[in-house]
Amino acid sequence: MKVPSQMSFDVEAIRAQFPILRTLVHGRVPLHYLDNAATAQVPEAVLDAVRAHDELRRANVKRGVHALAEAATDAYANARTKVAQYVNAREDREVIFTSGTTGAINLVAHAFGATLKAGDEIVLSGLEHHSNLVPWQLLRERTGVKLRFLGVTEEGRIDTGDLEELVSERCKLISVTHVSNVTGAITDVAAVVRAARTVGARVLLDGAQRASHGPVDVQALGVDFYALSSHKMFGPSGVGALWGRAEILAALPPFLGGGEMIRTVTLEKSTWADIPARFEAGTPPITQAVGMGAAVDWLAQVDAAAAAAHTGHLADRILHGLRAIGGGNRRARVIGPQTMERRFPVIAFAVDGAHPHDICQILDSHGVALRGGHHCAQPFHESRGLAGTTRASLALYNNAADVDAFLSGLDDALSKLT
Amino acid sequence: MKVPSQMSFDVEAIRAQFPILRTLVHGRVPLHYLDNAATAQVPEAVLDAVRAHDELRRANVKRGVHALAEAATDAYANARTKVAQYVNAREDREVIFTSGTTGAINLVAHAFGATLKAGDEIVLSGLEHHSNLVPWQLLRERTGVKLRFLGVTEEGRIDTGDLEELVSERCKLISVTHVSNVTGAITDVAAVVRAARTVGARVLLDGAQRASHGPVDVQALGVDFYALSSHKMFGPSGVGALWGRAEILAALPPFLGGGEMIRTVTLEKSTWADIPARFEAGTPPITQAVGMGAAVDWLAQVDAAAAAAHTGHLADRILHGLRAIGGGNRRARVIGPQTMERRFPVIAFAVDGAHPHDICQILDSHGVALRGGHHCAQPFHESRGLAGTTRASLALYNNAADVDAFLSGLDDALSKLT
Amino acid sequence: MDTLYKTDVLRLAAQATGAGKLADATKSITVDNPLCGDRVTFDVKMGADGKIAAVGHTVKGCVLCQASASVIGANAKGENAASLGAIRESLKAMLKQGAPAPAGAWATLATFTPVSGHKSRHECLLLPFEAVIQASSD
Amino acid sequence: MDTLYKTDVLRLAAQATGAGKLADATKSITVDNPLCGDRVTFDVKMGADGKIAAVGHTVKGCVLCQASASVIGANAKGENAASLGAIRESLKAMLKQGAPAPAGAWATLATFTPVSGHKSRHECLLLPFEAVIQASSD
Ligand SMILES: Cc1ncc(COP(=O)(O)O)c(C=O)c1O
Ligand SMILES: Cc1ncc(COP(=O)(O)O)c(C=O)c1O
Repeated sequence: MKVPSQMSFDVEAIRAQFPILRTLVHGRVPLHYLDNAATAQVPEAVLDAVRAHDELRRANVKRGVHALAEAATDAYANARTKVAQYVNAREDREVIFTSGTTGAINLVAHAFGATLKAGDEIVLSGLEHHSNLVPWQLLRERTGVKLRFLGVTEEGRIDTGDLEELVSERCKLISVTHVSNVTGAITDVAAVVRAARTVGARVLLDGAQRASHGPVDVQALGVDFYALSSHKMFGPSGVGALWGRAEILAALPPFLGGGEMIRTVTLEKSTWADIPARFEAGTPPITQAVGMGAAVDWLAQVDAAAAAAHTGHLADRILHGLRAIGGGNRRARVIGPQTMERRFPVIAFAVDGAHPHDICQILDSHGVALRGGHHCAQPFHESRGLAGTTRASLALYNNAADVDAFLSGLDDALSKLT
Repeated sequence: MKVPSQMSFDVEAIRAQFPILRTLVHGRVPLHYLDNAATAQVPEAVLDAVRAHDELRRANVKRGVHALAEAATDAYANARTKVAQYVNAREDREVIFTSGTTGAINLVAHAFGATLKAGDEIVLSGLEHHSNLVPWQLLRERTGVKLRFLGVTEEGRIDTGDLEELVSERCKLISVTHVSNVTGAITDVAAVVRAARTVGARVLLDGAQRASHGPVDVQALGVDFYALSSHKMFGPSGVGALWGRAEILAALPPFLGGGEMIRTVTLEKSTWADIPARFEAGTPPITQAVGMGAAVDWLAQVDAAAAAAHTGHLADRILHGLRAIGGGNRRARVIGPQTMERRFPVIAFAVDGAHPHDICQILDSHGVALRGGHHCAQPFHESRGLAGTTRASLALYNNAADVDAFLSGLDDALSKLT
Repeated sequence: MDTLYKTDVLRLAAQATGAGKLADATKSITVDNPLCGDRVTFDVKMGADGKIAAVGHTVKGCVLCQASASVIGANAKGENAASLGAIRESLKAMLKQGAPAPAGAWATLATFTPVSGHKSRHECLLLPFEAVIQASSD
Repeated sequence: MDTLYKTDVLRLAAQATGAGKLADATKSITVDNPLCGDRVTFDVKMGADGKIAAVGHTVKGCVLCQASASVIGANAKGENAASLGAIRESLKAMLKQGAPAPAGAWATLATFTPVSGHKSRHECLLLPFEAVIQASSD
């Protein structure tokens, strides 16, 4: 990602749309929210869409012929269209609403996993979020598939140099993160897809961290499955999506059983509905999907390039600021790429002698919201000999004041702690 | 349920709290919402709680030490406490937030199901919603358990007379609905629990239809698992809960894998968190759980007995009205108990020669929202030789005008259709 | 009051043109709509010219489904799978994009114009076409 | 500015009273907090009287965890698992219900009063107690 020196991005106009950014932390200091990789905040447009749905169109979807049911069904279908367009799906039915990224990956681990057998291989990486690791470990227990792990480069990127060695004819799936929630690194997806294609394996991308940074093009990426969470892309919690190639999804058995995912049910035997219904058992998160659709609408009207330039510029200041922290055991190490080349503004760092939770706690008293710990990426942290890191992650509504508060707060923390 | 002749229940004061009840159907006729068994509407207090959470306390829960994360974690924990109190759980950790009833039952089918082996038996009934049937059929495919089915009485109740014959030493679980979403009948849970106890089987109750009618006492019921959906009890969609006895849940393996459900993760092996976290993989439906807590608060301040008397009285009028529909092939048959004894105000009926969807469509033009079809209970409908029924289901905000509109609309429909 | 249940639609359903089984059917096809439980069977007898010589239908469904089958019963003779496919597409376009009803023999389909505003009922009209098209294909 | 990081707390952490391994430990226990990755090891040497004769601790954790271990290092001698359990309960009550800190030797725990407002950090203080209690039980 290039960072132009000039920016034409009205961050204050964006901020004005997020009510929570006007709250005071501990009733005292302005909020500097730098925990966006955990959950992003919600703009008024989404809050309004959520409330309007429940006030005007609330009903269960499908099968209902009354006016509210038709309106709710339409709204739910429109939300699917919006998400489909956001990821550039070929067809709406390629989008399945789930409880989130974790729900989406578990769906694939069960439905696609059911087509695998002992000895088949799945290639992951040492940089994965637990949500893209544990479901596969559980699948291994169920079926005896073998898991193999791409390494992580010194810089904190998935080492695609390992692909040739690890991806064999036995490999049925490569499942890796699109963007790391620790190092911010963007995975070389083209290399992954190339390796998968040579052996006919499928590719799943964990898009949880990517989806908040503007539209995704699953066709251009050339992958087979893509998982995302609404709450990380300015939408409601409680919903996310799995995109999958129609022909692949259509060939998979169902995962969860319940209402609406069937064609016919008898006590002896049931048959399954077509996609996407087959994978949406029970009443879906209707209002939340509508809210996710509103979030996607909201994101679509943002100039993604300008937003990236804006957050990239702020992230650059953080990277510089961390490097400038000075001397002795007060040195801060950025765990991830040291520049904003091919990475997103998720910045984890470690300071010898200062525990991440102490840093976060002191920064909190400055109004700065950070996250400390292993960020659900324990294997990566262990591999670096770290119990945890402190992470600052930016969204397009962050501004220079947020970076200033972070840097001066960190100075205060380190003067206390080291 | 007894229906006293005098009522002291201010339904108009209740109605005033539900904004959607003021909308006009097709911009023309007042809404008479009698599709509550599909989804109930949401009071202002819940809408406000949902919005306030996202405007003031939005953050990811657990592990975060900044002020918003602590506030969100607190709010989420409080919601768990509220739901725990609503079902009279012994401990908060017995409540697991899920995507809904379907999610809850699938959780048990996987986690408890993983402890079963070929030949073990699960007893269901012929009256179940697909959500309490298909997950067990899928489990049967995975493990070879055997499913056995309690019959349904002529009146439309689960036939507990079948228990003795069907519940053997091989039975590990009886999973039945607490209240039927077709016939409204309340299951004789005491008989089910007695039968289960004699052979050491567990009991799961599908409480989707029961939970909107006031607090539940899982301890008094003596069951082991209880499933419910927020959207049917005046709360947000996208969330529900599984209650389970702590000692049983604590002994089960996890179902979904992901963030927050682990104790330690390495690439080779993971260990699991204690309950409830073990069963809540990934970012939970935080805002929705908070909304469900608000719905439970709202329900708790309603006089449940007065509300039951009120809806019972209205349901009685519907039952009488359906019986009065007159002569020839215009006869309406109530599919379920003919009086309000031991049943809830969910009333399905069939009219020879009139298709449920035609009835619903014509009633919709009168502003009356009904549901037609098999209501995700295809086996029960098939057993009665019916492709579908028309269903009117009441909530505490329904009033006499709703019943009048239903009865006169039905008259219009039948004059057109038969 | 409800424009979907105008007397025209009710009359078409009541007429049930072509209802009944065909003893000498070339092919018989039953299709289901899992969403509402509707079930339509079409028996089709093909002529030597590759065109439909006769149809018979059995409908377990709503008035819209019955009326649609009745329109097919009245007009299917002389059509084939391809021409019926085209009619079905016209009906779809009428329902979904507000296109005009087909001209000629099938103009009766205009009776269903008010259904366009009720998406959940489109399938009720299309299901009989699905059955007759399958039954007239080889 | 942040009352959690008053000089008192920082000083306790820096003092690290009782830090280090015990060569002749009766028992050594390591406990983890999976939520933040903190890890505390307590080595305990029990006297013939069934009371703690000496402790040594190794803390990989935050300042609060270090400070708590330091308080234990300074006061554990002469206690046993039961009495330490009671101290832990007093600390819990102080954090969760605003009860006063214990009197006597353990009064230093009052330093942690400001932590009560930060639920996510309670465990940081309690973890060392968990370790020393387990290490002094038989
Ligand atoms: C008896 C019963 N069980 C289960 C369900 C499924 O609930 P949900 O769709 O909220 O998961 C429903 C509602 O549709 C129901 O009525
Ligand atoms: C890279 C990555 N994958 C998966 C997840 C899981 O997302 P969710 O918790 O929304 O299911 C996250 C977020 O926590 C993430 O950052």
